Amino acid sequence: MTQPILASKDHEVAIPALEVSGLSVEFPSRRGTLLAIDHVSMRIAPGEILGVVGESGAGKSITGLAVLGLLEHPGRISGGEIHVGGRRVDTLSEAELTKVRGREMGAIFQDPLTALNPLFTVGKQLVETIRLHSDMTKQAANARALELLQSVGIPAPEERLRQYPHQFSGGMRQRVVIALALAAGPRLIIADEPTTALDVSIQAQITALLRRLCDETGVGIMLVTHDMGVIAETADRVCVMYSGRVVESGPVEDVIHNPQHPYTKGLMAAIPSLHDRVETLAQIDGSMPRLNARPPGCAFHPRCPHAGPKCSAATPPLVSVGTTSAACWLQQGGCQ
Amino acid sequence: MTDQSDPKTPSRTELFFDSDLWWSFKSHKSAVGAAIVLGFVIVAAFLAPVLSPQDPYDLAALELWNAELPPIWMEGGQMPYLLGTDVQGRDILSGILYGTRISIIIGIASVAVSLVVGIGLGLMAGYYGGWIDNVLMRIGDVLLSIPIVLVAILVSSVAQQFLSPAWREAGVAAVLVLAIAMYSWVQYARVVRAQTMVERRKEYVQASRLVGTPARRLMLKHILPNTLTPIFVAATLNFGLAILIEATLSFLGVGMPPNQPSLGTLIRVGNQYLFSGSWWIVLFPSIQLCILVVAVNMLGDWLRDALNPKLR
Amino acid sequence: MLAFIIKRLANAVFVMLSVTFLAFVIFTAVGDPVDQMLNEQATQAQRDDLRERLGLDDPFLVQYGKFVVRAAQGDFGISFRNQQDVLTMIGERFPATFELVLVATFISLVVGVPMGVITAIRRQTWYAEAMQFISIIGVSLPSFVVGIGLILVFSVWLGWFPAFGRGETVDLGWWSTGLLTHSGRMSIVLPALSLSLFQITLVMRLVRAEMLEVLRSDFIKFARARGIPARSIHFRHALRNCLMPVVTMTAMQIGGLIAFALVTETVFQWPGMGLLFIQAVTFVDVPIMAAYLCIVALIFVVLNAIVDMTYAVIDPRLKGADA
Amino acid sequence: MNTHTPALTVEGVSKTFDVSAPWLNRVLERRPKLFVKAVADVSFTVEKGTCCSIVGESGCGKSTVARLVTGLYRTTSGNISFGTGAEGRPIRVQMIFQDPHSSVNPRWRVGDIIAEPIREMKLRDTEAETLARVRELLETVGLGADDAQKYPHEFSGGQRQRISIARALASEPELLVCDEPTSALDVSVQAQILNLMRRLQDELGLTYLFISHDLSVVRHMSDQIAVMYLGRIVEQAPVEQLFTDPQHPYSQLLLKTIPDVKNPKRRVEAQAGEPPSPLNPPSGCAFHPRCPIAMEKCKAIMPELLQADGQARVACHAVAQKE
Amino acid sequence: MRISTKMKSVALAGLSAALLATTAQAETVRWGAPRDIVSLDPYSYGDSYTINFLNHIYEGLVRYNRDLEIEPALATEWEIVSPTTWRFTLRKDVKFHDGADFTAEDVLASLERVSDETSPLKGNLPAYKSATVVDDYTIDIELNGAYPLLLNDLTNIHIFDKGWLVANNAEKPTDVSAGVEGFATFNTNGTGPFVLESRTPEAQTILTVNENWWDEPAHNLTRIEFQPISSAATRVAALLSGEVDFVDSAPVQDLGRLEQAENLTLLERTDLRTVMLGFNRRDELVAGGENPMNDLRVRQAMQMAVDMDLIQDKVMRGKSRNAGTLVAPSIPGYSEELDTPAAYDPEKAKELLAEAGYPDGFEFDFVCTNESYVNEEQFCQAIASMWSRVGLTPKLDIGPTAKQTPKRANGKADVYTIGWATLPMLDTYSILVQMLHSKEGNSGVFNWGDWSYPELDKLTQSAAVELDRDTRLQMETDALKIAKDEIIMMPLHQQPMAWAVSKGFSDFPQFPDNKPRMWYVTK
Repeated sequence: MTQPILASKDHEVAIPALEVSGLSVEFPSRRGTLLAIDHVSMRIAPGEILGVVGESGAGKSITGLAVLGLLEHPGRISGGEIHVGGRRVDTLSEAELTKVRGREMGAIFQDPLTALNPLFTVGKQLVETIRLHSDMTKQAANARALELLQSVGIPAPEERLRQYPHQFSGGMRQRVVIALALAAGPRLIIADEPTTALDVSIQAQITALLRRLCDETGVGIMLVTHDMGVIAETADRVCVMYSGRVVESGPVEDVIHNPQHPYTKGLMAAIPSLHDRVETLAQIDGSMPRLNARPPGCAFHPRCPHAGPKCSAATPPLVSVGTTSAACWLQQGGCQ
Repeated sequence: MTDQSDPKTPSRTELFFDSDLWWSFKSHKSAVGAAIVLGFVIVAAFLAPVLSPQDPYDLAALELWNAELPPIWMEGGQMPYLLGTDVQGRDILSGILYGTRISIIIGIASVAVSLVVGIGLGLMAGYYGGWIDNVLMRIGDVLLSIPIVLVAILVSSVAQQFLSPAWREAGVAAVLVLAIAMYSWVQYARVVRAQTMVERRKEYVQASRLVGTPARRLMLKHILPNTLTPIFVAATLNFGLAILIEATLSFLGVGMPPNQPSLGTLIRVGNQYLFSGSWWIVLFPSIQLCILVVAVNMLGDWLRDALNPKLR
Repeated sequence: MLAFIIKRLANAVFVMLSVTFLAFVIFTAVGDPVDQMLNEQATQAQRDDLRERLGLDDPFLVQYGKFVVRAAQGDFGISFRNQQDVLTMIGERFPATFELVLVATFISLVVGVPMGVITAIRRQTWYAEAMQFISIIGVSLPSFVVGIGLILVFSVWLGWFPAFGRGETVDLGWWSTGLLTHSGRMSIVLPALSLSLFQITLVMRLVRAEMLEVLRSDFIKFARARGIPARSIHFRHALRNCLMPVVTMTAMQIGGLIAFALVTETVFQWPGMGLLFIQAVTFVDVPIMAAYLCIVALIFVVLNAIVDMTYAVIDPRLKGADA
Repeated sequence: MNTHTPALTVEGVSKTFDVSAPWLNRVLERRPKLFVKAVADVSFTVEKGTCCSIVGESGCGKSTVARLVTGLYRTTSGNISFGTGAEGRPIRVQMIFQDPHSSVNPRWRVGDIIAEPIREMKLRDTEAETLARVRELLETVGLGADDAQKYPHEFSGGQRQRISIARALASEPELLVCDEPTSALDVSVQAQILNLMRRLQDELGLTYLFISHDLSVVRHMSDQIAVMYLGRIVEQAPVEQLFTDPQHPYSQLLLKTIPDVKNPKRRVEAQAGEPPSPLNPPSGCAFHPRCPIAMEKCKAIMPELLQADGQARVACHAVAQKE
Repeated sequence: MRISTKMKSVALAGLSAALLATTAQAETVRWGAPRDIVSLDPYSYGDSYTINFLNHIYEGLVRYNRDLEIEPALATEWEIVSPTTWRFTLRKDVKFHDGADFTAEDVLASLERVSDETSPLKGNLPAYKSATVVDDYTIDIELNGAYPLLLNDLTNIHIFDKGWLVANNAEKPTDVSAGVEGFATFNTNGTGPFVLESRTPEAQTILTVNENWWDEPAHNLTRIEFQPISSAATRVAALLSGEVDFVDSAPVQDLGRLEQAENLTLLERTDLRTVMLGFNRRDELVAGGENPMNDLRVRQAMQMAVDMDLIQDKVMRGKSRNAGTLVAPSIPGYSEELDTPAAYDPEKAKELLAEAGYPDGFEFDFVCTNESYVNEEQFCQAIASMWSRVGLTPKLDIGPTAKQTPKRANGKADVYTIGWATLPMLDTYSILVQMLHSKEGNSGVFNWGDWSYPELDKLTQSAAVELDRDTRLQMETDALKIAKDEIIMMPLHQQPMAWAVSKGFSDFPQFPDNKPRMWYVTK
């Protein structure tokens, strides 16, 4: 457990693990092209956990998939740039992307039950991945697989290597998935709702593991989740998404304690507190618009208590407000 | 909460023309083509008495001296026999139209019979489980372990034995329908059963149970409509299969009799003239059969993909 | 495992009993063999006598009981028409049908699986669409039309392949094979092709559907995210996961193919069981019909059981489930 | 809240599911029948107009309790009784389900979904009255009267949950069993639904049995809380007491590990171990393998639910010793 | 797994057609047959196709020559000792295929075997009572009564070797009901011109020449490869592609095509078989109601309504011979005088129907089989169509023989097809006693319509015992006249038979009984 996971990788502090700028993703459909992601920018430093939070349909998972180059047909990147470890990846061909995936960036998905091939042993899947990205011998790869399992906290790893995924419990399976994502020592991990399918007590184990791995190996993690609590617990910085756009981003403490955007504010207030009890929760009326019915201007304005004419006329840019950035006219000269 | 809700409620037809299904259909060239061809074939078949120059079932209308006339564009071809005549002097075009009608009727009827039986039994098996399920599924096993061609050969040859002459003409078709249905209901029953077992556990069914909805209504009004999508696809594809089976049986000589020819019978009879130069007797019914089944299968195929939630 | 086997056996016995009963009910109703067995000059007394000796005057259940007891011992009696032991007759023809079905299955897998994979992973290309279209035609063409067409083109016009029969055969013990001689191999081409056409499209469609399903699954997405190359994803991860249903269907279909072969055998005069059956139907040779039906059902039941057991052995999820 | 008349009394209720292998396997492999005690000896009371919550991780039996109370499952032993409601008849129970996608029939119009209980239970005499009632209910839950004509797929998850609530209210229940009613919803929508439920409770004097795994939601909604672990209630207390002074080590674990939004980057010390399988529960106290303060006694003897500090009842040897 | 060296040859189908022509031995005939023989035991099954094929292996005491006249075979001469006793002198120096000598004991064993209680062929030798061996080469056959047609019957009674029968426990015919296979079903030991080499049922049966045959071979064949191809289209395809060089039942509609084929010769003539229609003569029709067909005028009308010339032209392609009487010209008892086909006169037919009280016709069941006679399905439909035109309503019921025969035999058919060739007897007496005679005792087995004409019965019974050939034939002719006048049966035609032979044969005689006899074939 004390060994570092990465053999030795000089991660230049200057080069971010991930840099996304102006990313747009569109889905052509019969009723016109849907803009699922609209000019999203974000940046993850090595060893940093960026929480990407938002309600369902906010486009947070699509952002993750776009970075991985795994958008499902007919989705496509229509603008912006993605750099992983300083290398631009959005323009790569599928063959080149294949070489980057796994080696430069790994992924963790929501449901550990379905993320593993049921017909291969865990060891086989690990060795396959390890050998794919290095020229290790079979024995060396095996040793490395063992080491990986150990490092993600799986007891009796020798035995576990020979077992099939269905023989693992949910939490253990998610650990295997994490080990697989780390197999080639990537700079970046996209973790898409890694704890949603798990029980509360297991969830804490997994987030702690992610935090530790991040600290130990210097990997940058993009933690995509709908659960503000997980973000608060785990992430360094947070990016709040609404209807395909980033509405607010900043250090996690600042965003939580001092949200700037009305949506973030509403969201924070809507979460029932563990510490005290109110008669009615603050609520944001309505629901997130569907992609085909996104209102003009600020997508949040129909639900916003402060909305003014400007809000429906133009989309506010993301600008710095103190330690955080927010995309709201309120901070940029008012809504009128 | 009623944000962006349209005060006007669209009617069912509007809903249909606005639906993804319709949209997917319109954008699917082969599906549209198949539907047009199929529509044309079906309309022509059912207008057979109006369209065809001759009633091929009316023995008195057959003129033996017009036997084996070639199609109209060949030397010796005669009006009104556009596609020529067979050895009885039967107009091939009329034979095809009437034959298609028989094939389609048998196809539809056998699908309908097997649907009713299959859905009914599948619902019961899936909903009640236990011994009812066991018995029904074992019966299905038995039927499925005798291949369909055999089932049909056996049923139709036995039944024809017992049919009194008065009933024979309608009876042969009915027997074919039963023979085909006897096999294919199992398939529907299995699908419905599996789907019922899933739906039965769903929360909307439990909610309905909580207000005391009786089992029969639960099955028919809640569960059944939600099992119909896969059934619908299977039924379309089985319709094509039923036509093929009927043709195969008729080809083997245990299907429709030669004086009431279906497409298969026409092909069987025509096959005897393959080398004699009268190729049109076998060729045109074969083409019609293929067109019909290809069109049905193309529609079914498109439907399967269009209704598959996983493929979108 | 033992319980599993016993259950399968019990099920098989039930199916077989039902099939024999069905066979018997049907066959006793099909027609009177006596008229076929005697010639024009036989007298009425001779006819009655033969009927009595054949036991055709016994009550129905007595006839059925006798039949089941003997069938259980592998004795289906001797053919009314050929006066040979029915099981021997079917045994002699079994290799022909089996080889035909085997070759047809082989063709359908060799052609169908790659076509299914291609149409699944290259969904939008013109050749995938073309294959889809061909496959629809494949399931739509009646096999008798295909057979007649193949004979016309390849035997009569081109003269490449024989129009009928099995060619020279070689005896390997009781099994006679046509696959070891040139003429045997030439002879099997057309019938196997005509029999496999439907099967090819079935396999192709199944592989395509399963591939599409598997390719959408999380573990494929995850495998791609791990940087596994497309080839390995398609053929190592995805294909392997959809082979099980393919194998199952192929095995199940063998029963159906054996029965369906009777159309092909009729067209190509292939000396298999189906031809025997069709001729038996014409001549109301009840023992042969009954035996054929039972044997086809038996093959089906056995294949079913083998598939189930293979499942339990292959799939790690099921292997562990029983423990 | 102060009336102290029970709306629901659950006494020593157990529910066992038979998950035995089939008969033949058991006989051959000499395995005993296998039962899962999904709910074991659970007792609690819900007073009229209050909200009682059951929390626990997946598989702890909380949903089973909900279904036992509504009558969807039959109890294996124990007794469930209801107080008297309006007009002296027993209290009516209705249920709200977790998944807004599967809890309404996608092929029915919203109006028909909501009218179903009215029609089935003949609560209104004429169709016009029924429709009027449906409109009223739609407005009660914050939807438009026009929405009756629409189909469920036209609504978002939160709106569907409103439909589900309207349907539950249609049968004029006094007790609503809510099985994770918001866990499939987004936070902002969850707040809407929770507020609606609170409002309805006040307006209609409803009693809630609230099932959830989310402690913050539970804290917001409940008066009383029961914590379940592996089919048993391990601690039962008024909400304030439980959150300020949890007694049972499991309650403590839950409260410690739940992410706290108001307290970011709190580095939680993750506790190892996972909930055991209900098929194979640990001996004695089911929590002992994960319990930091487990004693020898815990492995052998199942602790009883005893009165502890304040109004809490706790099933723990350590707590009992402390008393 | 050792590969047995024995090669079972089926068709030489594997080689391409071109290759075949050069590699096939000149002395081989590859015979594409419409159906397989049922057994290698001639006494197993009343099937004349099988019996004829086995005639290549087994022989009778007498045989038909090229002109279908009876000539000595295993018997060299015979005399009628008394009306019920015939004495046969047997040929010496005849050997069975296994080398055993042929003697009178063999004849006795064979006669006993074919006349056994359980023998399906008992009916082929109806007059046989017993036989006595006089010496090794003389045998007396005792009959039940005077019987002029014994020699005709004996042409088809094949002679087995007694020693071989005894050694293989096959003295009795195979009894199907006993459930035991007979040795003779799979093995042969005859005296005939060909020896069995191998047989795979439904695939091929191979015969090779018998080098030790007692007779001077008129053929030069060394090998017969007999291959059943039941599908007519496939059979023609095989012929056209050169995979077989003889087909004994070429479909009439394909004759035009076959004629054009350069490598083929067509042999055509009409069969001995006369195809005819029978009428239900019971009081009621099958569907119920009074039976109009008991009225002669109705039967006349039905005959007049059918245009046999048109059928001959279109359905039979001009290859059939329309019949006016119930037997073919070469059958003893035939009279040219009677052989005048009825004239086609639909108007008269309508009048007759009206006269009989059926101006609007009536509905009746018309039962046909689909494979018994040449183009039966087609001519039945044509006849039904013609009847419809005079106002009748025939309900056509076409099906396989196995299904139709019970209907016909049990009076469940109002009108039915039947063909009669008087085989193997080749005498009018056959049809008189089997079909036209009233149903009583052993007579009238095929009197499916259940009619009775006492005068005809009397003539038949007298002919049975009349030893003077001319008197007997006159009696038979008289009986046929009654049948014609009363339209007991309605004769249609003698059906065509067509053989297609590849050009390689220099002599390939065709026989009116449609039986290929390869021992007359030279290549």
